[in-house]
Amino acid sequence: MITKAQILQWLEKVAAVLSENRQYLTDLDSPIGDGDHGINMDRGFKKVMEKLPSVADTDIGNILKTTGMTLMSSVGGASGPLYGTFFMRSGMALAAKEELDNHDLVELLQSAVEGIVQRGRPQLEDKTMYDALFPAVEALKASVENGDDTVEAMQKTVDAAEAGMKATIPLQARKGRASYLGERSIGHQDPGATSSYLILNALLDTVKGE
Amino acid sequence: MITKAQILQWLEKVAAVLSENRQYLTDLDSPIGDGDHGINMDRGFKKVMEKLPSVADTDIGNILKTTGMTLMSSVGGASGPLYGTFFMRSGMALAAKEELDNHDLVELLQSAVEGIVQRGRPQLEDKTMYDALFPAVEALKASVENGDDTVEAMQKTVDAAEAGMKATIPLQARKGRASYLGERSIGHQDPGATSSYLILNALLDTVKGE
Amino acid sequence: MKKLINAIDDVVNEQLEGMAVAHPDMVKVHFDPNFVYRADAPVSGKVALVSGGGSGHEPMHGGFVGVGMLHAACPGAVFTSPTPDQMYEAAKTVNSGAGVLFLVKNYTGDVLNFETAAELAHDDGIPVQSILIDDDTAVKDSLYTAGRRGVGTTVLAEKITGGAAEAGYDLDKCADLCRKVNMNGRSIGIALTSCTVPAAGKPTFDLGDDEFEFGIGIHGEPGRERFKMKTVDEIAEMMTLAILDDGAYTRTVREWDRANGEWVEKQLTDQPLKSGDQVIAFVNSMGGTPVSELYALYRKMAQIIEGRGLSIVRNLVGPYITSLEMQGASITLLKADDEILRFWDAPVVTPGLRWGA
Amino acid sequence: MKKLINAIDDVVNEQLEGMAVAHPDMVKVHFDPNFVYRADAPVSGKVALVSGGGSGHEPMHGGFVGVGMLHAACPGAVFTSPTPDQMYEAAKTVNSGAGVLFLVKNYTGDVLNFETAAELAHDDGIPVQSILIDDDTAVKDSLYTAGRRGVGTTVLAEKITGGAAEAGYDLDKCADLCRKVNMNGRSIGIALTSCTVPAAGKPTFDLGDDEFEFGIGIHGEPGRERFKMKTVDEIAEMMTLAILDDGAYTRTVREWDRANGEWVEKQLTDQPLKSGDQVIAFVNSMGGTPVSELYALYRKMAQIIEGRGLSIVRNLVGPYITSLEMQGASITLLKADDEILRFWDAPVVTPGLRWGA
Ligand SMILES: Nc1ncnc2c1ncn2[C@@H]1O[C@H](COP(=O)(O)OP(=O)(O)O)[C@@H](O)[C@H]1O
Ligand SMILES: Nc1ncnc2c1ncn2[C@@H]1O[C@H](COP(=O)(O)OP(=O)(O)O)[C@@H](O)[C@H]1O
Ligand SMILES: [Mg+2]
Ligand SMILES: [Mg+2]
Ligand SMILES: [Mg+2]
Ligand SMILES: [Mg+2]
Repeated sequence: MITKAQILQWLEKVAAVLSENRQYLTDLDSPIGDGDHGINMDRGFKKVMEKLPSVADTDIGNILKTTGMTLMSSVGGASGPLYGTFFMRSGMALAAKEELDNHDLVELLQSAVEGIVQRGRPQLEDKTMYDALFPAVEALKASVENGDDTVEAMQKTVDAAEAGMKATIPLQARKGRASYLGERSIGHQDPGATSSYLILNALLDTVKGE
Repeated sequence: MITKAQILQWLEKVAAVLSENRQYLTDLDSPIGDGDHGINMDRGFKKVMEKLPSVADTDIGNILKTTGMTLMSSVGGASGPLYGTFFMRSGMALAAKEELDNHDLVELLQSAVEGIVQRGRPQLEDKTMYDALFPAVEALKASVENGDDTVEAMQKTVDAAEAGMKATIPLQARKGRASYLGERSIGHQDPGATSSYLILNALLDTVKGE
Repeated sequence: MKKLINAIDDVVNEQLEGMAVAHPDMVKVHFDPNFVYRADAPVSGKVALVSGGGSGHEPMHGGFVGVGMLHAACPGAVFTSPTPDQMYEAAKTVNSGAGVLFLVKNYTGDVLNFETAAELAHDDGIPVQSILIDDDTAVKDSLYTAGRRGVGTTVLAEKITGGAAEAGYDLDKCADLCRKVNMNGRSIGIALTSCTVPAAGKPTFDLGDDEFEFGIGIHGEPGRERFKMKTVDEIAEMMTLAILDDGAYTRTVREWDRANGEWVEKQLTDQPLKSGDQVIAFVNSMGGTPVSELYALYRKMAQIIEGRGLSIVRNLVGPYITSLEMQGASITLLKADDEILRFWDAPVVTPGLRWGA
Repeated sequence: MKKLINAIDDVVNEQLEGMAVAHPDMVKVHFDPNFVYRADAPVSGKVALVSGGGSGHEPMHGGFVGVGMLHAACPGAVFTSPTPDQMYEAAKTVNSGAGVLFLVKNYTGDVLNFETAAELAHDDGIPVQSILIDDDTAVKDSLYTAGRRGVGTTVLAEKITGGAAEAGYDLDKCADLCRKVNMNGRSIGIALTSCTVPAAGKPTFDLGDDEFEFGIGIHGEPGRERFKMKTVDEIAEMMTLAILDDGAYTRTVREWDRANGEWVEKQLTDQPLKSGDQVIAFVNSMGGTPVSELYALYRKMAQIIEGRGLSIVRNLVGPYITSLEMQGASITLLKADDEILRFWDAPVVTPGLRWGA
């Protein structure tokens, strides 16, 4: 079970983690992008933190949807609409929910990632956030079907995301700014895949009660 | 007596002297001007050298007038019309002459300098070429009235010009680009006064047969 | 970094304020969300043209808002794409009922944000279409990249499509014309210096005193290749041939299906320029290169083009799509037909481009 | 030095060639002596406006040749005044019989060469007059200097007087209007960077990364004073107040007496700007500063001007009178009356300035 309070904690953790990693994400974006991913994400989640109080006592669906709409209008760049869609879609999928069981959790992540696919049309190994998110969803589904509890399920999800993130290093980018660098994009970890990992890891910490 | 051949020699000497002193005049123009006086004068007299052969066997008046017109259309800047007028006026004053006696010589320099006054309206101590040329004319007139021969007369003329040139050093410029520097123009020798001295000195060398 | 700016966070807003007070007869500026729009918007019966992108390319896009060109422009932060709420609010403001055409430069960020805005506008019952500009021949393939970037052709497409909208073209005809202009336009850019994004405070790349970058975009990204400095004649030849010798280019773009409210993919292929073609030649400064140098570039470019049997029937020379204060230039050649020329020649009254009225 | 040029000796001629091929509908270029002239010159019955000066200020002057502005422009070498034969030949080419007005920026070299040309034209039976532009408030007195330099007001005077000539003003009325515009116009300039004259190969002055020059001319000459870098608001205030607080200015100029064929001296005094005045505000880039930064400057300048009770009734923002690639800006404020506004608003069709047609 994931409570609404935990969802709010998660989003606060994400905001904290992204501002801690603002420089790190920006540095990852510099050699293969335009060096603003950390700035974009930090700006977006700071806005989310301003917005949340006003919707804190509505349902989980609305909280996530509001998060998505806020990111959408404050992040900009490629990641803005992508993460905006991520949270808006998960919110729509969980309309009126006050708490989430493991199948709701699958719903959350699956519809979120489907949204990213529709928006950005990434394919596996394009060297994008999708390379971290796709294996994460698969792992979550398997784990839940397997009857694991929430912490176990999220642990496997995050492990898969982290592996996917690291796997972007040897890839040549075929989407986003990095793709213009051709072979010069090889050898760098994708910033978006990294922020995706951090976001999921923050949820793991939350359910672990850390 | 100054022969037409000597007038031609003079102009050739001037061309030679100005190209030797191209950098020197430009360096003088840098701190208090725009660092192009040597370039301007050298460019102008090179053109004169190209033009002269075509008029070499016309009269002295026409040779000087042609020199002036050539400088006028090739030097540019402030000194172009000034030296252009210098030679055009002297040429007009000596129309049809095949040789010059000392009174013709006074005519030459006096009308040349009158031309410069009309064109540039310099006053004494404005820190311009006029500060070298005015005392030179006065010295020439006195010496000729005094019955000196051409070499003596030109020697006194050049001495006066040199003194006038040196006297520009402590002056604050009130004409030309240098004037915008106000007091910062003090302590520098005026490039135009310097080129005027060089031009007269070349005539002295000529009459001395050097 | 030395610039005529105040606090870094205020740069874009203050520049927009300045433009608003300088040209109240032509444009108005809406803040939060930010967009520049025609002082007389909405223009009844006319399709509204909306573009936008990161700031730092001035006069594009805000400077092209006015009669005969854009109805609204949405500026993001410097070199960062704007957000969907900007385009959505702009669309609502300028839509007269005849619909809104989004003119989008092909950068992932711009594309995704404009697509989201198009969906929001559609849900609001606004007839909307979106056309992509992807004309940068410095990007070779579209299969393994995000595709050719949108550069110089954007300015020409905004002018020509804007003229058609003014003339009463409906939404689909505006979209068709805009698509044609993009298919007919090809560009290449070079940089003699980098540029400094205010928020970064230092140049986005380093370039030696004796080097230049060939095949740059418009965001201070390094180019395709770096060379020792050459004469303008040599550079003009490299640039002009990069366009003239560029082959057919195929890519898949997404356009909006209003009937079914979904994106449909279209495969588009445009053909190389060839002898006999009439072109509009656009020689652009990246911001810091004075127009005098552009004329030296134009001189040699024109010789090469005419030598290849093409003819320049119109031209534009100056700083129109820039990268802040970068020194450099770009060349865009647009194959022109009667329809394109008719709307190129049509009156335009904007802060950045004006003729015919 | 990195520029889009070939051999240094060819820079000006090749740029002129480029402009000629780019704008054959507007201008023609004559070489040796060099001058740019209206494609349709001479324009029968109309007074011909001729200006000129050193190159490096593009689009001024050659870019302002065309309908409603200059009839001819005589470019010298970079930052070096042109020679009398250029103005003389240009005058002969564009004179329709209605006479020729020389518009001369106040630099000794320009003045002396134009004066000589005026005499040559007069001897040829061409009705000629010559008006001096001396509007640079950075130069304080005229008694101990060559007087205020001609800067930004030149562009406005060429536009306004050109409009009057197009409208059929005779030579004396054109001269009177041009003189009035000069008397009503005041300017101040700043530099963030120096500029490099091709022949020199290195910047004409050195400026620290944290400094700017205040009170510069347009030839890369150092300014009146050097300051640590400030915000655009502070710089806008320094510049605007330098103009608004500038007192009455008296100087003696020479104009041509056609009846007696001689120069006559005139003492002219112009009055400070004051509350209630209507002004044309011209915010100019020195070449390397992008228009986006000019709008930030415009924003604060406008606040100060309105705060002083003056009103901006027209404006011009962009790179129009430049110093090669120098980063910096100038502000010109021109007190406007109905006559001035009428000809400011009149159509102009030149490579560098265009509206109304
Ligand atoms: N088409 C796409 N689909 C999915 N993710 C993408 C796509 N394009 C880019 N991304 C992700 O966006 C990240 C870059 O985000 P960001 O730097 O904020 O935007 P921008 O590239 O516009 O500056 C990349 O690291 C990549 O993970
Ligand atoms: N009004 C004037 N009358 C006489 N001589 C002048 C005047 N103005 C400038 N000069 C002379 O011209 C010289 C500068 O010539 P030059 O450097 O060739 O022209 P510019 O100043 O246009 O670059 C000065 O050193 C001075 O002697
Ligand atoms: Mg980025
Ligand atoms: Mg000089
Ligand atoms: Mg000079
Ligand atoms: Mg970005």
